Amino acid sequence: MTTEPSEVASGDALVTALIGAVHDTILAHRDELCDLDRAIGDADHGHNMARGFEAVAAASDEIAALPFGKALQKIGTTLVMKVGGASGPLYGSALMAAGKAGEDAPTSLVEVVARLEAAVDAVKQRGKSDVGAKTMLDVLVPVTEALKAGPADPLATARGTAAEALEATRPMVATKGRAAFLGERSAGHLDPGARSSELIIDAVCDVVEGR
Amino acid sequence: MTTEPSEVASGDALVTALIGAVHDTILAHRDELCDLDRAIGDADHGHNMARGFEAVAAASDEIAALPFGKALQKIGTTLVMKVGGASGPLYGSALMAAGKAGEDAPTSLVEVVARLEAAVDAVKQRGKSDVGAKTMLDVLVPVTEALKAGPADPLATARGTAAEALEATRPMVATKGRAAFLGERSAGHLDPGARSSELIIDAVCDVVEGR
Amino acid sequence: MSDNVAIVIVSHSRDVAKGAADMVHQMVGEEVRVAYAGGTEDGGLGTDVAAIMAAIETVWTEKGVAVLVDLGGAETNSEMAIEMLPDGKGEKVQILDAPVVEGAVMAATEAAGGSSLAEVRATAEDFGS
Amino acid sequence: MSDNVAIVIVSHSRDVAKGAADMVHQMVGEEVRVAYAGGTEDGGLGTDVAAIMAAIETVWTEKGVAVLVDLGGAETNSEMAIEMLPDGKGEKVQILDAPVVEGAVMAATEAAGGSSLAEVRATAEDFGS
Ligand SMILES: Nc1ncnc2c1ncn2[C@@H]1O[C@H](COP(=O)(O)OP(=O)(O)O)[C@@H](O)[C@H]1O
Ligand SMILES: Nc1ncnc2c1ncn2[C@@H]1O[C@H](COP(=O)(O)OP(=O)(O)O)[C@@H](O)[C@H]1O
Ligand SMILES: [Mg+2]
Ligand SMILES: [Mg+2]
Ligand SMILES: [Mg+2]
Ligand SMILES: [Mg+2]
Repeated sequence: MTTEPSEVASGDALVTALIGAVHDTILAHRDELCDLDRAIGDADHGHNMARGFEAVAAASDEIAALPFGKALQKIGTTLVMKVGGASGPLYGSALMAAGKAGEDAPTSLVEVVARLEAAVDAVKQRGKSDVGAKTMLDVLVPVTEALKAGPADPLATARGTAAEALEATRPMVATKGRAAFLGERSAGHLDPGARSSELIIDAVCDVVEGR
Repeated sequence: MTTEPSEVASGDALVTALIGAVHDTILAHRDELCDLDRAIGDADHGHNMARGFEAVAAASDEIAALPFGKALQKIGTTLVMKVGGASGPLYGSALMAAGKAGEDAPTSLVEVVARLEAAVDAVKQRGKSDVGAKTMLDVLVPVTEALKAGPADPLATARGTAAEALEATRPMVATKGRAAFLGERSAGHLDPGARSSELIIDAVCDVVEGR
Repeated sequence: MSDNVAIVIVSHSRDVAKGAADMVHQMVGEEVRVAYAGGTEDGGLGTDVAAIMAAIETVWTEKGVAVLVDLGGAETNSEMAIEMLPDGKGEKVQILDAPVVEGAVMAATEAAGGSSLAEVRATAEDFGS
Repeated sequence: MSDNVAIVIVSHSRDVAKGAADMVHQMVGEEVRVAYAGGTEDGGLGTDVAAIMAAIETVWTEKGVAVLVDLGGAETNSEMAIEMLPDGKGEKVQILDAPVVEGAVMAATEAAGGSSLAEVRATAEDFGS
C-alpha cells in the first residue's frame, strides 16, 4: 500500500496515494490509538479506524476512478458504514462534506482550505461540538485556521500546527464523547481522535510532498 | 397434591394441607394468571407463582416438620428465592413476617389477624406501596381489615371480601409494578397479583374448613 | 399486527440489543414491531450504520419509529443511519432521549396503546426524571 | 486489580446483563470488578435472588458495591438479595437509581478513578438528568 512519488501526478493517482498513505499510517499506529482510547475511552479507536480504512483501501481502485470530489465522498460513506464508533460518522461526514465542495482536485491552497472548512463544519454539526472539548476538532480546526492565513510553507505549517494542537489536547478536560465520562480525570492524556487527525494530516502532507 | 380433610388436625398436617391446596390452585390457574399479566404486565405471573410453589411443594415434608411459624418463614424464603418476579420478594416477605409473628399455629382469629397484619406491613414496605395502587395489597388489606372486625363467619367474610376486593382492582389505574407503565390503560383489567392473593385466600379457607 | 409506532433498539452490544428486544416482546407481544442492531460488523462492541438502517427498514411504518440508543457512538451512528434512509423515510424516525433498556420497554408499552410517535417519545423521555 | 468500588448488573434478561458487563469491561478493563445476574433460574426473563446474591458476593469489597437494575422486579429482588447477604455485607451495597446499561458504564468509569461508593452513586445518578 505504500506509494511511489511518481504516481502522484494525475488525479486518480493522487487519490490512490492518499488512500495508501492514510491506510498505512492508521495500521502502523493502530495499537497506539487503542492505547490512547484505553486511557480515556473504550480502547477501540485504532480498531475502528483500521476497520474503516481497510474497507477504503479494499475499494481503492474503484474510488480512484471517480472524480476527486466524488472520491472523497465515497471514502466518507465507506467510513460511515464501516468504522463502528463515533469517529465513523464524524470523519465520514467530514469527507463527504469536503467532497461536495467541488468535483476537481484542489489546485490552490484556497481550495484546500475551502474543503477543510466544509469538513470541520460537518464534524461540528455531526458531533454537536466545537473546539475545546478534547476531540479531533482540536486538531482539525487549528490546522484549518493556520492554512487559511496563507502561510509561506503550507505543508510545514500544517504539520507543525497539527503536532502542537495534538499536544494541546493533553491538559484538556473532555466534554464530548466517551472521555467526557471521566470528567477531570480525562486531563493528562492525548485525545485519540486528535491523534488520528494529526496522523492523517501528516500522511496527506507526505503525499503532497511526493514522499 | 390434594389433601384429605382428616390430615388437617395436627400442626404439620395443617402445613402440608396448606401447601398442597395453594400449590394446586396456583397450578390450576397458571394460564389465567399469565393472561391477566399479559394484559397489563409481562405475562409471567402464573409461571412465576408456579415456579415458586413447585419449589415449596417439593420441600413440603421438610417444611411441615418445622414449627408452624418457622414453616411459614421457610415457605417465604423459598418464594423469595424461586419466584423470579416482583411477586417473589413480596409474597416471600409477607410469609416471612407472618411466620415471625409466633411459633405455634394460630388458635384464634385474633392470632390469624396478627399474622396477616405483619404480612401486609411487609408487602407495603417491600413494595414501597399501599392500597389503591392496583396490586395484591388491594386484596390483602381489605381481607385483613374485614377479619379484624371479628365477623361471625370469618371464612365466608374472607372469601367474600377477597372476591369483591379483587373485582375492585378492575377499574383501578396502576401506580406500582409494571402495570404502572400503562398508565390509564391499566384500567379495565384485574390485577394478576390481586387474583393470586384471592386464590390463595380461598385455598386457605378450603383447608381450614376441612374441604 | 396493528399499525403502532415501531421500536428500534441500538446498543454497542448485540447481547444488550437482543435482550432488550426480548424484554419488549414479553411486555407487548405482537402488538408492536421491534427490531434491533448491536455490535460491529465483526462482532465486537460498537454500532454499525448499515445494520441500524436495516433494522429501521424492517419495522418502518408511516406511524413512526422510535429509536433507543445507549452511548455516544450509538447515537451518532443512528443519526447518520436515519439521514441515509431512502425515500424520506427518516422523517418518521426519531431517536429518543431515554435509557436504552428501560426506554425501550416504556416506549413499546406506550406504542402498544396506539399512541403517536410524539406521545411515545414523551412517555419514554419522562420516565425516571 | 486495585480496590475500587465494584459493579453488579441485574437485568431481567441475561443477555442484557452480560452485554452491559462487556461494555463496562471494555471501558474500564481490569480496574473495576464487574459481575452480573440476569434471567430466572430456568432461563426465562426475570431475576433470581440467589444469582444476585452470588454476583454481589463474587465482587464484594469493603470499598462498596454499586448495583444497577432495570425494571421493578429486578429492584425488589436486588433489595431482597442485599438484605439476605451474610455478615452485614449488605451495608456496603447500594442500588443506584440509574439506567442499567448507561448507569453501569458511568458508575464503572467513576469507580475506576478510585471514587467512593457515594461518589460513584452521585455520578451515575446525575447522568442524563
Ligand atoms: N461529539 C464529538 N465531536 C467531535 N469528536 C468526537 C465526538 N465524540 C467523539 N469524538 C472523537 O472521536 C474519538 C473516539 O472515536 P472512537 O473511539 O473511534 O469512537 P467511540 O468513542 O464510539 O468508541 C474521540 O477521541 C474524539 O476525538
Ligand atoms: N410495588 C409493589 N407493591 C405491591 N405489589 C406489587 C408491586 N409490584 C408488583 N406487585 C404485584 O405483583 C404482581 C406482579 O407479579 P409478577 O408478574 O410475578 O412480577 P413482575 O411484575 O416482576 O413480572 C402485580 O400484579 C402486583 O399485584
Ligand atoms: Mg473508542
Ligand atoms: Mg467504541
Ligand atoms: Mg409479571
Ligand atoms: Mg416479570
